[in-house]
Amino acid sequence: MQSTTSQTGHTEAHDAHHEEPGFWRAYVFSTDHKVIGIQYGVTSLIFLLFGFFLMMMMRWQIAYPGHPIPVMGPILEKVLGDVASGGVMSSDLYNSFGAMHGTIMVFLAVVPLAFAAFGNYVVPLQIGAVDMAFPRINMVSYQCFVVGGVVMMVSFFIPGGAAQAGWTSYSPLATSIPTDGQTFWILGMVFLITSSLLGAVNFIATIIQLRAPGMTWMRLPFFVWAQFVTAFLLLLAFPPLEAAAVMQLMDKVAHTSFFLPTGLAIGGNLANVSGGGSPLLWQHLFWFLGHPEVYVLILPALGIVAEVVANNTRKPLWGYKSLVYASLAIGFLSFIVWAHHMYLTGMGTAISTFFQTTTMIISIPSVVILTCLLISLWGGSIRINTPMLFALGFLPMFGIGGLTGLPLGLNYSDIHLHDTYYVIAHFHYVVAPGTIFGLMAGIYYWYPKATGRFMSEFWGKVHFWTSLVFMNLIFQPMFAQGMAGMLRRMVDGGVNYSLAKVGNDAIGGLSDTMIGMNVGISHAAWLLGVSQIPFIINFFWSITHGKKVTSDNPWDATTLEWQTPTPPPHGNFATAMKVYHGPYEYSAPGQSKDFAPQNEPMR
Amino acid sequence: MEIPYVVQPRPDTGLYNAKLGIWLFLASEVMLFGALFSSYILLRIGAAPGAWPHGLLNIPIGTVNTLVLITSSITVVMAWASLKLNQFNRFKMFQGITLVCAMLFVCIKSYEYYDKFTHYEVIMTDGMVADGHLVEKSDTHITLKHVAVFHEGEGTAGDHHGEHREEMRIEAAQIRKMENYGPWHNTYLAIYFTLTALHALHVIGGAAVIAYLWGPGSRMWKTDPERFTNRIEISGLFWHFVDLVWIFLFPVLYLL
Amino acid sequence: MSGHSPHEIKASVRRYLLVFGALIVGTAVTVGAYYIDIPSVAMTVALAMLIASVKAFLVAGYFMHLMSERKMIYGILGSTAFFFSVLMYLTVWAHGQAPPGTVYLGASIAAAQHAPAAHPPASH
Amino acid sequence: MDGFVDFWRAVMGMPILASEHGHKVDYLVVVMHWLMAALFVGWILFFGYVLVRFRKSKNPKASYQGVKSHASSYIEVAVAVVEMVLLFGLAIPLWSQMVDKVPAENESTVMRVIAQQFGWNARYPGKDGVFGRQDAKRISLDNKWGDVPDDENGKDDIKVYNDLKVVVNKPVVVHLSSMDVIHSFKVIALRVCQDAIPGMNIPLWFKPIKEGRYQINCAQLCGTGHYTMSGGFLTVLSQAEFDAWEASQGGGGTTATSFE
Ligand code: HEA
Ligand code: HEA
Ligand code: CUA
Ligand SMILES: [Cu+2]
Repeated sequence: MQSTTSQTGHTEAHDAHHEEPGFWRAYVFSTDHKVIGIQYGVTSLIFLLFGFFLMMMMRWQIAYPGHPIPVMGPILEKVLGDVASGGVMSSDLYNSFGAMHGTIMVFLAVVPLAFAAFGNYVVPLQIGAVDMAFPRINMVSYQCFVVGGVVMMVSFFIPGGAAQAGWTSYSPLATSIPTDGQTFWILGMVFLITSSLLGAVNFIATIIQLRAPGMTWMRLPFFVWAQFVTAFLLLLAFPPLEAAAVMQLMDKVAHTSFFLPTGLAIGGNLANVSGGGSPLLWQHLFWFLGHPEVYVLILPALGIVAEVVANNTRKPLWGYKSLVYASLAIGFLSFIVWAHHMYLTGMGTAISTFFQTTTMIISIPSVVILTCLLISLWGGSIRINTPMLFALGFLPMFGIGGLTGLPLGLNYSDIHLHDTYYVIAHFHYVVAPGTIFGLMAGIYYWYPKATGRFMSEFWGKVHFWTSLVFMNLIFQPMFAQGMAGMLRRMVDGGVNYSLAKVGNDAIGGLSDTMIGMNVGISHAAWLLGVSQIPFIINFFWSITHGKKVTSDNPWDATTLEWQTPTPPPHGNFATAMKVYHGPYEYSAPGQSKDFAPQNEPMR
Repeated sequence: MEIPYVVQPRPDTGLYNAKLGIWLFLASEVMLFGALFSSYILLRIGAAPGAWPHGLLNIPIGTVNTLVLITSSITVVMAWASLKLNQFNRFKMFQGITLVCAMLFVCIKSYEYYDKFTHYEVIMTDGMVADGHLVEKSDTHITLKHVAVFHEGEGTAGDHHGEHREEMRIEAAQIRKMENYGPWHNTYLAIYFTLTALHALHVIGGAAVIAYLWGPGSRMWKTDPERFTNRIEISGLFWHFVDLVWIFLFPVLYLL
Repeated sequence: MSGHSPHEIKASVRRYLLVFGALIVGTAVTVGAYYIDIPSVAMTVALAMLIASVKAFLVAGYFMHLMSERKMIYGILGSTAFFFSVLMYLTVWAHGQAPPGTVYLGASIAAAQHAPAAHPPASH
Repeated sequence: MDGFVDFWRAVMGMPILASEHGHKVDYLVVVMHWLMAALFVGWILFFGYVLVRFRKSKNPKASYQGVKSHASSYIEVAVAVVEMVLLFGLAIPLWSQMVDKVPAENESTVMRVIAQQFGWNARYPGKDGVFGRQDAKRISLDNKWGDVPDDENGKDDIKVYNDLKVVVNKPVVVHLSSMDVIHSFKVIALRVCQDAIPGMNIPLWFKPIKEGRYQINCAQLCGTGHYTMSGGFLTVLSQAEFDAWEASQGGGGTTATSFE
């Protein structure tokens, strides 16, 4: 697997000359970056929906603990057996849905969609390349992703069910739960990590080697920069998690004690392990990936938003260079803040000072990025279309998510907020109305390039406004719940607190208002689900019925992906590209049009 | 339509694609082994005083294996140089030696594994420990050879304490606990097996690629010699990296 | 790795053989040092790591041609080396920097039974 | 400052507070949110204004230059400065005070807490003020603490399950550990949260200032019964009540000598 990767990649260019590839070569085992991009896109959208589905069922349990889930309950019972007996979600099932919601959303939905799908489709086009540097490795990367996904899916149906230890899989819990779900999780992760690593190598090599003549570093569209930094994060942060996964696998199957300390007593009796391991070692290795990972989730979305904003304000991005340098700074810093997830594992002053300081510092480049994007709007001639709506929606949502990271970043305030719904709200604001909106913007924006047709504007706007409203109705109340002390990962939605208050007159139970919010949030979540129906229909319907584009460049954009035939053929460009100027020459003085494509010299 | 810089380096970066690709890949490999290496250090620092075993491995065997791997490294680079000098037959010879070395390395490693899996620590009901290699096992008794016998809690295997016996028979009834020196035995063995197994997988993977390029893959020499030479360079870079990992593993696991 | 004229290659082949010799010697010294039993553990570790680093440098520098490689590669490997040291250093540092009074039970299982410092009892 | 914090605690819906250091936790949370609110409100006003003023129908021709002023850089610097002030002025010194200045144990209520799936074991040193010897290797179903048999110091130790008692206005020092998986000892009203990690024994301390019965929560996913670990309670008693309780536990004496 390893070293073959780098050598086998370049054969296609010869073989695939001219003759039309058959169905399998064209759609399933394709090495064309655009096909692979679309494969990634569709697969990850399905996973996104599935991850959301799990959460919609969990939200029922949170809102109405112990009540059978309508519609889905009997199905779950039939398919999964005892864990859903009577159609009620058991604690184990809740835990495994929770772990799998996190895992699927992060590793099977957003990373493949944001990084692999958009990256594959758009990056080679934007830099004027004919394909990725290693097309066959690209295909293998997608196949590893599918295998990883299948392994994860299969784990739902094995006895005992899927992994139950949270997406963070902390040892010793992960090793001590007596099911094979965790083993599947680890194996699945190894495939997903391999897939991402292959992708990362490919992206970096492509961006460095295959830029068209004249496409200098400071002429790269910001989206390419974002993907470039993201690829480096994946390249260097994922292997430690892979190492950790190998060790956890050893703990699980070879009964080693990498993460199991001496004197461990599971179920009251001394565990039969040699001991001598360190539970915190897992956390360090996990978060060494985990933190860069969150920037992997956000950077591509920022890149998309930047493209859409520049295009729809009809003016250059404000502070292009600051954006680039800020992304590089984020990339660099994201490797040295990870232990802010571990403040309460027992940290002395020196080490926590270090991690708090780096955490505060990393917020500065994010502020710079958001400020640049905001100021870019000033002086624009702002066109409101669906992609732009999602991009504009992204900005304040990311702002809320990012700002609420700050009180978590200071350990003293984290004492109160740690592991409450405040954290849940914080990161969902960045990943759901944040990243997902960014990705939606990208889908609506590049759809005409990929299919030659627009998605419906009307339904797009419906999709946006309903999503915006429900997202906020879901996640805003969670801040309040978190402030009030409601903890995450509670199968009873926190009812225990109020029981404590009622039954035992203890102080510290949650008020009925706080518990009551669960119901409202859940309804909002289901309505959010309903709001996706127009999108899904729009998405498929428009492939054949959408409004046809009248030109190859329907948005009057400057970047190279719009200077190709629509949809771009194998090999991408009709003529070799040459680049004359920066990416965002909109409304430049003295031009005949209000946009100057990068491959046309400016007057 | 042709992907550029597959063979010739791109002028401004001075690299052909695969060369950049393999270095990026190796960077991620550095992080992979680096994480395991960091884990080793952390676990070792965290180990109870005196609990970290020493001298469990056979140093002469390890040294020989180190030499084998170093030899394969020089033959890999000589093979590449031969291609550069247009001497295909010498390439075949050198790369052939590389493959032999790779096989030798894996065989020696397997022997070492086998040795650990037959090495038992037997704790007896009277609180004595017998530590040696299993010769025979039946329902009624076991037989060990090269046995060290010491009191439980006094010393560990490999530190050459205790009384030595050539062979020892232990009745089943006397045995309280019996465990071989597999990864489950202690943290040191856990990290030893994990690191060396991962390394061995890299050796096997690298050897498979080299074997392919030595056998069927070498046909490309006739059609596209430059590209073929690049492939040899790339596979060589990977092979050297595997060697490099071993350069650290050997002292860390065998000697310290 | 620009000019690979036959002449240059022959020169590098000589260099490869020298490096090969040096690697063998390095291995011999490492093993030898183990057998002569240096009294200080720190010295043993330092020596072993020093020799390993020299050997690594030779392999990477000459066999892998890093000595004459492009800046781009240096950049990639430099940052990798940096992030690797960050990972190693910070985790080990964090391990030693737990709040004062923290006890790692594994490391003190033997000691804890006797040492009051492990669980300071209330004094009278 | 207390009044200020109390006011905002109410506004932000933060729970009842019953510990001394909790004021500072809440203070930091409140101040952080002030900063965040200021940034966000400023940001969103600008955002709204720009969207209205520069919409296409109003401003058909975009300006190539855009903003020329560098005000934003000053705002960014200001944000950085405020963050650093909060960091170095509040968070770091407060944290260091918490972890480095553990009060003397003879002036505190001392206990060991060992979390398990799914409850809280606590142990007090009893009359002699000395904990009995424990040996992790001896842990078993009927010897949760791994007590070494016949240890004199251990005879008077008080062991409780899910029902912890401490004294009001007197520091409490907890040596926290776990038997099985990672748990997290969280008492919301006391603003206490610390992970209980098997293989580690971590000290934490707080000073309760209000009597009452508080719920202990487990803040770290620890398996099927994670949520049921809210079944643990920490009761803050007056010294007299505590002494009486201690005496009633068999091991303890009638006076508070064990801790003084
Ligand atoms: C895309 C994902 C993403 C992003 C971008 C971030 C960004 C940040 N995160 Fe978040 N975080 C997560 C995803 C993310 N996080 C996840 C998934 C978890 C939980 C994991 C788990 O436990 O399961 C988490 C948890 C988490 C914790 C641990 C909490 C705990 O468990 O107790 C912390 C603590 O420091 C933290 C901090 C931060 C900080 C400081 C940022 C900063 O980078 C934010 C910087 C951004 C801003 C500061 C806002 C931008 C600026 C403005 C609004 C402009 C203001 C205007 C002007 C100046 C003009 N995050
Ligand atoms: C990228 C990451 C990501 C995303 C996007 C989401 C999205 C959502 N999450 Fe999740 N969440 C996590 C990552 C994510 N989450 C993680 C890591 C955890 C912690 C897990 C743990 O504790 O270990 C968590 C935990 C978590 C919890 C806490 C559970 C608990 O602690 O007990 C809750 C509770 O409400 C929740 C809710 C939601 C909701 C309502 C959404 C919604 O925003 C979902 C929105 C989704 C959509 C809108 C779907 C759109 C899909 C389509 C439109 C499909 C189209 C398809 C085709 C065209 C084919 N999440
Ligand atoms: Cu214990 Cu959660
Ligand atoms: Cu983080």
